[in-house]
Amino acid sequence: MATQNSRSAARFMLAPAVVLLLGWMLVPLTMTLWFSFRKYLPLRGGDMGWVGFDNYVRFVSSSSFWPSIQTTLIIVGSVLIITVILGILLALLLDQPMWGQGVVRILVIAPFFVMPTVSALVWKNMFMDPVNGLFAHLWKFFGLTPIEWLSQASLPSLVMIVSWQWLPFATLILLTAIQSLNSEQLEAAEMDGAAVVSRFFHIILPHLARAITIVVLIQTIFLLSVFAEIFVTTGGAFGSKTLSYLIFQRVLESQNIGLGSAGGIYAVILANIIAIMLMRVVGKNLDA
Amino acid sequence: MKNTARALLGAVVASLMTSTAFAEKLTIATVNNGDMIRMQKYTDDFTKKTGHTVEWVTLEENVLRQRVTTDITTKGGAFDIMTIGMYETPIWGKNGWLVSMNDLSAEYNADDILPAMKGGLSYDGTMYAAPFYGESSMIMYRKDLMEKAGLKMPDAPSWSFIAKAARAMTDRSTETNGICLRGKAGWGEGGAFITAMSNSFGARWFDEKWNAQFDTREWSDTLNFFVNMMNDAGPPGFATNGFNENLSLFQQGKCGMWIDATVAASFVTNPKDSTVADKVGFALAPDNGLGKRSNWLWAWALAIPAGTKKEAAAKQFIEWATGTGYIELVAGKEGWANVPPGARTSLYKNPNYTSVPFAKMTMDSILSADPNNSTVDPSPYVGVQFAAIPEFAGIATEVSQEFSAAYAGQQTVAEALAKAQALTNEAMEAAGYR
Amino acid sequence: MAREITSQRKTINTVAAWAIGLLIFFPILWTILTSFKTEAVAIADPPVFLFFDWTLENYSIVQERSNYGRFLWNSILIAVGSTILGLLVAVPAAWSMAFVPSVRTKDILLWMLSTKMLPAVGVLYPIYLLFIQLGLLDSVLGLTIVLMLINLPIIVWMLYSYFKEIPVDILEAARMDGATLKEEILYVLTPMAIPGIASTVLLNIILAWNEAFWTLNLTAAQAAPLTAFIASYSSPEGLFYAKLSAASTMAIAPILIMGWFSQKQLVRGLTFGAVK
Amino acid sequence: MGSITLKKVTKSFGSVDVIHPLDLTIDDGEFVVFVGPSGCGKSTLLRLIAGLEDVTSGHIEINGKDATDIPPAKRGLAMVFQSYALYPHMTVRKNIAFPLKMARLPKSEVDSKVEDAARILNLTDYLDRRPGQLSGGQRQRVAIGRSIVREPDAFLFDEPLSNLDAALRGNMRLEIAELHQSLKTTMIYVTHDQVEAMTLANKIVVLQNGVIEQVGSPLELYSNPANIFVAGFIGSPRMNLISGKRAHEHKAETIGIRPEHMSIVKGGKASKSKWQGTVGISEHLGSDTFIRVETDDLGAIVVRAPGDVGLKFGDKVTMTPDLSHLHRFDEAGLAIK
Repeated sequence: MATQNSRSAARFMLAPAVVLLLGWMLVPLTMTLWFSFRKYLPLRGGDMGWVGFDNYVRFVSSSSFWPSIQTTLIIVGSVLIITVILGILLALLLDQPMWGQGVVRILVIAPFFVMPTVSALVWKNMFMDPVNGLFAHLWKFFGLTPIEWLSQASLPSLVMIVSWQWLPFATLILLTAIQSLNSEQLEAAEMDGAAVVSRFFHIILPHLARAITIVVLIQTIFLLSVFAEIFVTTGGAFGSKTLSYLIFQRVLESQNIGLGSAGGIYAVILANIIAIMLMRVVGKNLDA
Repeated sequence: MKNTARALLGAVVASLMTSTAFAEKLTIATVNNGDMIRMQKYTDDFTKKTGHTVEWVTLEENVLRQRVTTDITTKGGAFDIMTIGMYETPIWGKNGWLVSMNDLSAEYNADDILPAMKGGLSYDGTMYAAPFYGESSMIMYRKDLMEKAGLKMPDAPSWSFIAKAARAMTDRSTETNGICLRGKAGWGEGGAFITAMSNSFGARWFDEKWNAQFDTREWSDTLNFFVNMMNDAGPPGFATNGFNENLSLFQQGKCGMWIDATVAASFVTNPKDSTVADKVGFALAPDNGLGKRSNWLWAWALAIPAGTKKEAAAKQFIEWATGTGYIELVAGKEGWANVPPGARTSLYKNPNYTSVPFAKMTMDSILSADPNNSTVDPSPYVGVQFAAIPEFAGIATEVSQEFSAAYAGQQTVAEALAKAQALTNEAMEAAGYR
Repeated sequence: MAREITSQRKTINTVAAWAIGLLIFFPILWTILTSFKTEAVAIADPPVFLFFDWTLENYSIVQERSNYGRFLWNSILIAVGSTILGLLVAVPAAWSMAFVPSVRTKDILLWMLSTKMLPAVGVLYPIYLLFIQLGLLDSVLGLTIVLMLINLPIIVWMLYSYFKEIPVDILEAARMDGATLKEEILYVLTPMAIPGIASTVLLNIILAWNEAFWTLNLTAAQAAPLTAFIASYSSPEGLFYAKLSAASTMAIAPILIMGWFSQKQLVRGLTFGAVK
Repeated sequence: MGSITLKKVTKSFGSVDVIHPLDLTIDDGEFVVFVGPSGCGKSTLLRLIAGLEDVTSGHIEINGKDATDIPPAKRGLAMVFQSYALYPHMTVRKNIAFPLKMARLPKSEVDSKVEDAARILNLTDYLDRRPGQLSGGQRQRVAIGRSIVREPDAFLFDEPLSNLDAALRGNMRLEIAELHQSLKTTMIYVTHDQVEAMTLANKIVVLQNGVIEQVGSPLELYSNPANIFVAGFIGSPRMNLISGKRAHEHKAETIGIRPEHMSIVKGGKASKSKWQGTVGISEHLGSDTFIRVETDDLGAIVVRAPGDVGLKFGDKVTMTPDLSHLHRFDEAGLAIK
């Protein structure tokens, strides 16, 4: 609903963003695509010619490939589940009347401000260290053998660190959504005799659908590229190698640009599959 | 006449060159270890002497390696001087990416550099990086705990003695671990240790035809010995311990023995940071009677990327930082125990230094490591705790990750070795060696 | 009677919320506390909470080792710069999508978001090579541009969802009143979207501040921000918890303080159109 | 200054035709009301005139000049929106001054014009408040003020009173009428409420499904509706429309008679000109009573009777239509003259 004039203005004003992002996506992507078909070993003389799909075959047939996909999905999936469930519970709690609500909210959102590198360092050294970490002290206090978090439970540890970072985000969005819920609706349900639990499942949860969608979408985008947390804590050992970490190893540690680029293309494909799935599943919620 | 004119012209050109070389700003990428950070404190001395200023980019080892490798392979030119090690130098030198260090000034006295260091930092007879400090590895042990256990550390112990002593010194009730060793994944961390250790067990990475050797008896002996000893006498979580973690444990008095870099000696004997400073003894890294000890050889060295416009100034810096003057500067301000070790022969002839408790053992360790002949059976590669081929870092990191998973009990030693064998051969095929 | 029940419930709520809040905040609190301890106290067993001799020694050591001010300044420049640049591009784009939607608007929006899913490490080499060509390596400008591009999809989306809440009538009124497109956006739309823009700005600053891959890999000395600062402490000689904590506190304090002061704006606007 | 002419104007959104080819002339100083049920295209027509939408084909002339491709701001028109569309972040003063500021008038001139407008609209005391602090009627006045200061060639009103309560709506209707009296500027007013249309307009344009059904003065439309639609739409309560045998008696497909054009008595006999039925629900308005009479052959008929008519629910009654006010329509629904 607009005039030709404003439509062309709109196209003109959308153009910078689209062109910039297109460039940001296409230029490196084209170069990555090019590299992925070449034997490109910078340390042994650079570009050593066309190799067809060799890099692609080699990347997938590597024993690390499927485990890395699995690890990626486990980390993304678990963090999503944890942050959404805890986020809803926390949002419900914070929505209740209490003293010092503002301060509590500050405490809860604080982890979101912390650099991933810093939070990984702090968790790894000061909490999860099996000798000097706080958890070790706590375990010993109860007479238990301290857990060697990052080696014996590397994935749960990573999930814990990443969930800690993203819980505030989920909580905030869900809290805003809960606060927007019409209280008359809840009162009507109460009059209709709905108990607390059924009020939650029949009224609050459907109302939160859209907010949950957004949380899932945005977090997935960021979680797929989780890197610093792994780099700092386990360095990819103990089964904590995600796809992006595997690419990092191929490109930077092995200095095999061709192989790594092929991995990059796989990652793009994976990201798009997940994106399309997300759009299918949750896209409807975004219509408005 | 003609000659004087030419000489005059030459002088003018020379003075022009020195004046353009004057007051450069050098960007130096360096690792965040104690010696390098100490050097940053004394940068003013360099600026005072030459007029050049210095910008430091201090990064953790893994980040640094990643950062400088990206820059050198793309010829990015972000750094005028890079801190690199014995692994990178010959590979990069071979590719012509580094400026030769053969033409340093006479007063710098390049011949004073320890031959082992110079050898490791050269390719085809040309030195491509000047060692800031050099190191080998050795045993650091607690004399008091050793005595309590009723044992006496020989100067050159065997692995069986170490294992016996480690178990004897372990007291879980006081959180005293008999031995602390690196188990952390990463080729420069646990990978370096286990490779050096495997040398003394007669193992090697590759045979002469670049076939991986993890399916051999020697490797399985190495790993089983390590895992058994560490389970009995190592600290909890040793599979994630690297140099820093072990240093910290040792300084807190939680380790009976620690086999690691010789530079650590000055940290564990420094009463400011260490609770056990006056109780530390030193010995050569252990052997297994096969003629090879399990100590490595490493140097952090300064190199100049080819194509830099500030070569002259960069060389001035390298001469300042790796010359004898700097050693004296640090000795004067912070004492001889804190000077960068392992780079110069003259240091080990200096009576001031030889009185430092770990000086002799450091020197002996460095001299006992031979990068060109590190394994019992012949091998096609150069390097003690690494193989100086470009693919090694990537492969060894993944191999060490498999090992660390075995240390953590997530898989058996046999499984780890089988995976290591497969992935090494895979990568060597990809790189075209086999 | 009813009042009593409420106040009792309120007490329970308060206790529960504070307990959980403190639990979530604890790692940060612990880091800040540890930064004021000596190394020996930092690793003491059992841990010491409040009753120790507070010291600023760690901060002075960290400052002596690296010029904190410069890293901080670069972080501020990059975070603020990329946000301003992002707004300049995103406000017109979001205006178009919100007020002159076409059948492709939603696809464009989702496509923009999908560019964020590209693995950064996969394109490091191409970008590095480009930066060398363009002379942008180790420059604040280069990083500002990269971070702007990385966060642009998020900015566009956030602004789009706020703009959609604004009645078109008002913009049309402005148009009738003789405002040009620029004036319409500048004098009418932007002021009305202030809460949304404020929270977009805040979120973007946080994201840019904490971005650790590009900021580390595309800088050397000149443009290095606090992520590079912390990278030189990420594994120093030995595990010096107190110094590590001091460096960590210095790296996160500015953004934490900013976040706390502006949390109302941030919270008010952080909906991504989730509330409908 | 303020004549507007539409020539063969059409508007389609995609495949949906919202406005069919349409011609209309609005003279300077007229108060024209577009009226019709929701979805008839009246608001779209207004937006086409405003320039907020493009015409699909045809031309719009303002003051004799082709304005089809001129952007809204340059057409010399002012618009008052249904939602008032006040700028919430500006004070009343700034809201009213905004168009002048956009026209880059000197500040002194802006100030005096704003003061004048505020005085006319009784807004002087509220100049420094924000729209959020005003009542509905005050907001409406601000919206009008904002359009007055521009001294436009014509005002466009898009259902401006529909967000107000009934009492206020009456007042504002008067104010708008007075405004037109004093300014004598062309006004185009869109509403779905035929009462507003009747009370305000010089000229009413009745629209249905994008087609003009009839144009004329209120009384013209009331007394001579051109077709069944206009007949049914204008007037309250609605005209009684009767088809079938009773209509054929008057040589028409459909006949129509307004409630006030019938007399009603208790009892009586049926004949060709007298209709019989039973009293159903009555609406007592005081002055008048509207009686709904259920008949066997005509359906329900509404009759206007005096307020004190003594009829009760269930009474048998006889109605006599005033045949001089009988409207006759043919098969196409057009009035038979």
